[in-house]
Amino acid sequence: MIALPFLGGLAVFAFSGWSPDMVRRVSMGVALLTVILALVAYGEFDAQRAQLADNGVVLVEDYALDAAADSGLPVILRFKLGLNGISMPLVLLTALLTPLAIWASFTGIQTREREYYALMLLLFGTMLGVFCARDLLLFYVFFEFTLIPLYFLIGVWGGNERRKAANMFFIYTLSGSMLTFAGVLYVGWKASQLTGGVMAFDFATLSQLAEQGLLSSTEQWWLFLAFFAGFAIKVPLFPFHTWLPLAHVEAPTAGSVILAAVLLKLGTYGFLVICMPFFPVGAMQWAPFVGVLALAGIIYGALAAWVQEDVKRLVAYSSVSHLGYCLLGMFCLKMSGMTGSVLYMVNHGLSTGALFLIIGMIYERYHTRDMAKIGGLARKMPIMAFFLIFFTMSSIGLPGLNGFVSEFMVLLGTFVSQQADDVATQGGPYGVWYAAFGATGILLGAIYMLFMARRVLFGKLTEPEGGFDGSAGLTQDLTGREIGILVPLAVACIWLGVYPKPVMDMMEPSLQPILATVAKVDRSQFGEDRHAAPGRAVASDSPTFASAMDGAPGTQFHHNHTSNKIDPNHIGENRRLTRVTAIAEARSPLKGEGRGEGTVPVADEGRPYAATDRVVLTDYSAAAPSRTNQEAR
Amino acid sequence: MEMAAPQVLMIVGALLFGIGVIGFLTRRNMIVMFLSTEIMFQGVLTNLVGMGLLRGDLNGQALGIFVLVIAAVEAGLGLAIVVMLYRRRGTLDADGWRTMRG
Amino acid sequence: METLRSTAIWIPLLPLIGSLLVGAIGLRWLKDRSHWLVIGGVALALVAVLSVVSTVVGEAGRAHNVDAVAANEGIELAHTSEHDSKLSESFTIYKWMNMGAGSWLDVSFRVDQLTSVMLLVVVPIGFLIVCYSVGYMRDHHGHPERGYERFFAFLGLFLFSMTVLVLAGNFLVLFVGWELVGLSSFLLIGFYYQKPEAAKAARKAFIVNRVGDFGFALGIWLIYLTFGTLDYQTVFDSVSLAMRFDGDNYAAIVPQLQGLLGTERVPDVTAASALVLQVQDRITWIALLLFCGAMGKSAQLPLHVWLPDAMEGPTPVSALIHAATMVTAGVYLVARCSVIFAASPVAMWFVGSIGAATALFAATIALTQYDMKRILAYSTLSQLGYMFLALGVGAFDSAVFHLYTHAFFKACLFLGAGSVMHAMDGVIDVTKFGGLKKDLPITYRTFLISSLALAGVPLLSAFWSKDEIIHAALAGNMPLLGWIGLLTALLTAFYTFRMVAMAFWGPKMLPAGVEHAHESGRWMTVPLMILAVGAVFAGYVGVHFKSGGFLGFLEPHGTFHHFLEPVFAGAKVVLAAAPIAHEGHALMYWSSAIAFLGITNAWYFYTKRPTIPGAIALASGPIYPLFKNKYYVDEIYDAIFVQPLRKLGRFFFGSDRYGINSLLFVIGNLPRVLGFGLRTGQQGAMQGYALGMILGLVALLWFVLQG
Amino acid sequence: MLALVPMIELLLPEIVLLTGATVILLTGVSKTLSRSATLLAMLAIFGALIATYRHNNQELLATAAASVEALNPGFFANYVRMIVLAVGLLIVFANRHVPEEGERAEFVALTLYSLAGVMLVALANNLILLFLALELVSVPTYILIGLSRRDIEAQEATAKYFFLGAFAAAITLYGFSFLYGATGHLRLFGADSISAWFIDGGSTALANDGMFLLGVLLSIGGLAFKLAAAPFHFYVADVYQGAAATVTGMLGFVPKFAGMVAAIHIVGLTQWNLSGPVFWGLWVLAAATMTVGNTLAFMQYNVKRMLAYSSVAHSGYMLMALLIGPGQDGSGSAMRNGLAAILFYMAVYGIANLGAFCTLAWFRKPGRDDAYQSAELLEDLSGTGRTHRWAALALALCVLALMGFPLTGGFLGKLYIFGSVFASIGDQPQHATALVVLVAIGALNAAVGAAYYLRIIASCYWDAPRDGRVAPTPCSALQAVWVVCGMLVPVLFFFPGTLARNAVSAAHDSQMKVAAGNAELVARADETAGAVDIEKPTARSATPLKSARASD
Repeated sequence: MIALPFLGGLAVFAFSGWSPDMVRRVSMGVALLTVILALVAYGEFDAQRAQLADNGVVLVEDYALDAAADSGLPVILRFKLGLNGISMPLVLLTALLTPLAIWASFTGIQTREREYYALMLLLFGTMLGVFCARDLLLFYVFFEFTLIPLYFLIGVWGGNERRKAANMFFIYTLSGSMLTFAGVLYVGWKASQLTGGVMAFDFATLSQLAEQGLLSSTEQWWLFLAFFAGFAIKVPLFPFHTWLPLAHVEAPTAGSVILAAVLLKLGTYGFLVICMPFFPVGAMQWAPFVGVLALAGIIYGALAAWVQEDVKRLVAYSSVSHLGYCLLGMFCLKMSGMTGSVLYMVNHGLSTGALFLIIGMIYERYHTRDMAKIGGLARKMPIMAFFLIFFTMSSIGLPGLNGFVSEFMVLLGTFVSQQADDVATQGGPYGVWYAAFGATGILLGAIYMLFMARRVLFGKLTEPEGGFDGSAGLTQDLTGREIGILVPLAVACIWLGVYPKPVMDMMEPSLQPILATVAKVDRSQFGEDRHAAPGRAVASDSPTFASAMDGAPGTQFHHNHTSNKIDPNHIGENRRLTRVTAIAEARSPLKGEGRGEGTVPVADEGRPYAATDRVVLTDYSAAAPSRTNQEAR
Repeated sequence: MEMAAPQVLMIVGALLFGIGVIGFLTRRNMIVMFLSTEIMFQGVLTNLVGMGLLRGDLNGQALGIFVLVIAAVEAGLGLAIVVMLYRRRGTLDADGWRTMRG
Repeated sequence: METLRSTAIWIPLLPLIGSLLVGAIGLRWLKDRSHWLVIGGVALALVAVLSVVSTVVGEAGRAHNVDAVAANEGIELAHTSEHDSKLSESFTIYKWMNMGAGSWLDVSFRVDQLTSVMLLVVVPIGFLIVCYSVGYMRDHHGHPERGYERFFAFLGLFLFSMTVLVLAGNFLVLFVGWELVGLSSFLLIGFYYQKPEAAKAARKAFIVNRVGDFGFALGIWLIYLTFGTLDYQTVFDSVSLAMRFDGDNYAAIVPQLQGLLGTERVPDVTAASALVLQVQDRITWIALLLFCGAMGKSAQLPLHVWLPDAMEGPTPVSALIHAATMVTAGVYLVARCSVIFAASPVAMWFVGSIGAATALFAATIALTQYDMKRILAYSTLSQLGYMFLALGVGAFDSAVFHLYTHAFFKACLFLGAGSVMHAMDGVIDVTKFGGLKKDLPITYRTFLISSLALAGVPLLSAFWSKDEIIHAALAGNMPLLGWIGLLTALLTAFYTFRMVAMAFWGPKMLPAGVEHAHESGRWMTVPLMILAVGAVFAGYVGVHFKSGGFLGFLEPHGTFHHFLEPVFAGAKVVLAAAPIAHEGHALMYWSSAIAFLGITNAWYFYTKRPTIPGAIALASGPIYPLFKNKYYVDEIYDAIFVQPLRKLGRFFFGSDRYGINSLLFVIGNLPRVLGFGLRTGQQGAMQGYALGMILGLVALLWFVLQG
Repeated sequence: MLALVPMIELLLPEIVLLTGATVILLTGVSKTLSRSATLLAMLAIFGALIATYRHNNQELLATAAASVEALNPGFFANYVRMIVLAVGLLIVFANRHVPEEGERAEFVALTLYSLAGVMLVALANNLILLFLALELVSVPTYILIGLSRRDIEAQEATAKYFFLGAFAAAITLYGFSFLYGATGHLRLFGADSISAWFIDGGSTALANDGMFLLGVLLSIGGLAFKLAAAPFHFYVADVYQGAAATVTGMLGFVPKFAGMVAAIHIVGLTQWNLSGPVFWGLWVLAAATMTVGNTLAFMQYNVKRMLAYSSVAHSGYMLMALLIGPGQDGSGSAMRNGLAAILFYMAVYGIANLGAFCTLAWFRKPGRDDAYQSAELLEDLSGTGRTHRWAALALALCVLALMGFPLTGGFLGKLYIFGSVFASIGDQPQHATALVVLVAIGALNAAVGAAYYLRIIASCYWDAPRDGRVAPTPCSALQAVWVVCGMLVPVLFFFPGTLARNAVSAAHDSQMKVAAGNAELVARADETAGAVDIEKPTARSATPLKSARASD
């Protein structure tokens, strides 16, 4: 499946005799064939899923490069490919979008077709490779290699500032991923302890590494940082996003589509399948920081999008905003948020990809994307208007379309992040305020997207001089081919919006272990360093929603302390409601022996509670809500 | 006097080597520069002889003889190059040869 | 209940199917026949609604509660009857969102009395308005307007969304419907997208609604955070349990909570008390946040700005969405969550105050407007304000009653205005025409009837509902709200008849370019007449005959209220308020007098002495311009929110360009700077090179041998 | 005299090569005969390869090596030989078009001498032989530069290279003299050798012997010239620019390889038991070399100069691994082997570098003095992606390999180097932070490197072609070379096994040699004193110096 596009690309590049038409047809054919293979893989995956215990990974292939395994080299690159519930949807997304992007290029690309399609196919194969890799090094190899085709796509077929854009894109991303590379090797070296000397990058080995706690929390901190450098730039997370608008604006339509739809997901995917399971402690140490950056990105991207005149740049900034949700959901440590996050990757790919396609279609007709120059197009292009509105709505999270489901789940997950549940016994790192700020993004999203739709579609008809350019065989409104490109995306949007259950079912078994791994992290460890020594109650230093409400009359309770011992989980956790600290003699619930004695609150102020004896907290973790709201005196 | 011979030779060698270096750095005439490298080689040679004395075997002097040979080779080659350069420019000023830089 | 379930599912689906078909094939094939599919869909949905409602009515007496019965057993409650007389059917259609650990958020519907009432408002009026549109969306020669099929597709979509909203069985689906009606509203307001005002208004409507939805969403999440579910019944029952939780009954309530929320959430007394604390903590927040959504959708102060602008849409849209149905969704929400609101005095106070303020505020603006549709829009705001006032004082049933009567007369008024507009070739400014009484007889009569109803003339529908509200307010602990209601009633009567007088009475006057004023065709007049009948008689479901009542034989609080009783029983328990006694009918006489006062004044000012209003306006100093310019709210918003945010956006974009990118430029050029420095060493002179080598070597030696 | 036959046996590849070279030199007297120079060179190289192949027989080696002390045969030498011969074959082909008609024989012969020099460097187990071999590498290259082009730049390059080369050779030799002086041995490894002295000493006084350290440092300093490590890199750009592109391709590989192998020998003398200052000295050397090379290359618009500075940077990467050495593993399984990384890297680098320069040479343009010269400036390459897409593709692939990009052998090279550095952290916990920082510097440098390498690719593919700016050189041999290089680059990514295995066994071999010497010593120590308790020959903790430094 991965090799096919490579070979196809090479063939397209090699046969110089082919006419552009032939090239188009062949590359489309190769792409479709790959899609079929992807579907076959999906079928197989679906069939095997039930029987698999290993995180739902279906192994397809595993061989070490040139049997170098026994050579005694320090590092061995293995081709270990497989699919799990997280990568499968993304593989399908890639398989859906790339052929469409290729198809969409038929009229837009009129020069150097052979190279163009060769590169597209190359990119296709590489992206599939990233999602299929079950070996960190292999993942890295593909991750890195995606740069090359896109670099050329932007640089050769891009707009006026394409050189700057492509260079910035490439160097920026590479700089980050070089540090990631160092991190990869470090992890591999650590893993060599498990494998008897040879550096190992196999995901399975690495998760073993995490399970056995072989990475200290300092190491994880640094490793997360190293991977963060690569992934955050790719995502792009807030202060590292500046390459994205530029790259989007300058890239050809298909390039933008692929970039937005798939390549950005490499970063989020990396966070999810690498950072979180392998450096859970690091991830949790960084999670608040990542969350703040994500929020900043959400708001920053949205506001910056609002003032754009160039439609494409507007959508590019919207990506910055949207990807913030992805990360927020991922690190909120709730199944809902994480499912939403993965779904968000797919959904963002669909809707933003489609928006870029539509913008490309407009651009082909008018050769401008300046909203000052085009307007009121709904009159002349009703079908286009329909699709634009449709995908705009999908993008701003209208219920019934895909965006809503993921956005809602992400924000819900973030909102309830702190709540303990059966998996995350101590709750996640985020909370109501994160969600509240995140939710402003929904509002701002509506503002700027509708702003765009209004200016492009509604109002007085404005066209550049000379009307539309039909020289490439285009009609005023969308052609059948263009409709054919958009319809599958629209169908996917509706399907995921209305009935995403199959996808969610697919994800859950794969997300569960990640969640469990991260949830096991005892975050009080590193809170402790920063804030307080055990034995001292720590007041929450970040105002939380609920703590504000705690001040409401009638809700303050006295506690009878039976001991000074304080649950270590609460110490210094400034992200949680920590006004409670006095559950007596409770040991860490993580050890599964959470059986402590506490007292039921005795009432005051005429709100009589059952005058109680001591009640034994049999299941400490399930009693977590109670911890959050009681007040220690 | 006898006891000090190796050390004396080593010091002389170091001095020669230093003189060669300084000469190489300061003189602009290519032939003189070239001679300076030869002086450096001689310094090494002297040093080797001194070391040989110190160690009481002939290894040092054996290496020294090879140094002489190499120095001769370099001399031949060097002179040829100097001649070539002189033909081209008509000068042997080393500063004249700095068209490529940066 | 399988039939109920399958019928209920079809209610939203039928309009949707019609809408999708029209959207798909309308432009090419159906063209001016497009309406038939939607009419058909809505008609079938209407049949389904009737069937559902008849089931609900029929089963109303039977004790039946699927969700709560088990949990309720053995619990000693003050009002055990609350579940007995209730027909409340929730059913899950499919699982939607995975919340982890096997719990899902579902797509579920719920049918009960409140739903029935809402369906009875939405679908029949929707049907009438779809029919009306067939006439309205054509010119005088019967040719459809541009976008005819689009219009019907959108209408169908709206009805789908609205029915989803009212049928929702949990907060998530409610939110879905909530957003979808926002979308339909957006599309329909922006129907004349070539008009920049329309496009702008559409966007404004959507965004202002989103502001409300922002709070709404937070409220929903807070509910989930607190209860771990979004299902209506579970949440409401938990709230009422929590509010009843005290030292005596914890032993009984804990198992009940466990039954509702599961033993994972409520393992024991400690957890139960924690939950209770949480509920008490958060209930105000939940209520206020939910009310944010209601304020947005129902255009309450300060989120009302979108509704007047929304009049840029076609008139049937204004009638359907911005008068009869969608804007009442906020009222529906509060009524639906009556338990939650009732549990929080702060929230109740807030709702009532906002309602009263909006009622008065909008009425004052309506006094000064000249655009018929805008007057009606402000009137709608004002009437919605009444409804919230009612909710705020705990008269939930009265609010729903007013919602119901309002739908008829206000739809009729809008459609009448539309009919005028149609006749005037799109002119709607009442200063441009007048004395249309003769030319548009049917329109005039129906308009007059519903105006009378709006003004609160006795025996017409709004009289009953409005009076109940004012009564409840005066009787409750916030009598000021009642007085505001009375004042607003006066203003209402005045501005309504100001409009009637200017448009229909007085000398005949036509706008330039219109030669004859034609009465509209049957497609339009028949719905008008039906709605006018509704405007007169709709109120009678809410009263009953009783000797000694108003005018000797009528007594408020009739069948309607009894029908709804189960829905609000929980709230009543939580409120623990004494039932409002409907004794003494002085208020009714007073309010009748006020209505007549307003009407006669308007008649006098605008037909007998047209100079008076101008004089008053002049004399009032800054007040009149303040009213006329809608208190400058739009301008204030623009200055406070929009411009600063846009500036911030520009600043961000600028900082991207100049800040972050400059930083990157600096970082990116570090190698260049370094290279530039190093390059000075590369002067091409070999002796320089040798010097460098020697210095480097010496440094190395020194470093190693010393270090 | 008994040693003579084994000596011949052991030196057979070199003898074949040198004989070939001499024969070719002789053919130079006749124009007709000199036409066959390339063919003869090919024969000589193949002969040498076959001879090398024979040497993979361990028994043969063992018997022969026992009687010849000056040589150090084994897999290490064989690996170097094979790589040198393979790349040498390409070099000979690449240079086919360079010399004028009458000088081809000399040119080819000198190339072969130089190659033989590298092989001898690997073989040398004696300071004399090492020094002679190094000179055998460099002296022909001086001439080759001068022969390759007729214009003034080539002459300037010759002059600079020669003078500075002689200067550096003197420094190296001075270092050798101290090594000898400090230890009394000329032999590098084995019994009665410098390394034996080092281990035997084992005490602070000896290990901290200033003269010995001086010797090591001066030797490395002189070799740094060959490696073009900062601050001995100054000449690089000028010389590379002045020489013909294909000769530059050779200069980037042959002397550097020789220098690296010699440096491995010299540093190997210390058993990679680097005391603090030496460690830091090399650390600084590596970091500075990377940074200087990359930043200077970043400034260039002349592709040859850019690649010249980039070769400096590559030396820096290799120095990183040199710092690590063969790693330490008592079992001798030679995991995490820095030497193997260097050897692998060197091969990939040599091929990619040669490929890049060959494509530059292939795009020739009218020169000043010559009829033609190779493409030099970035703008010369503009649009070649369209006009000559295969050559541009080969160039792009080679450049990507130099960049260390995935799907090229260069990636694996970097991977092995960085990987070995990480792997050695376990061995040198006291240097953990320093090593991680070094890798981070390397990573950042790689990013800087990407920036300028991209310029080459960009001008090939993005810019519009300029008519008549460059034209292909009508030399099929040259074309064949870049085709082979372009193909090898990805092939080495997908099938690195053979090369990597050989690199590992070569490194392993050199380590074995050290270990063997140690074993002898241990035996001797047991016999004589019995007091020195060294369980593992290379156990570092046994060295007090080290622990003393660590405790600082």
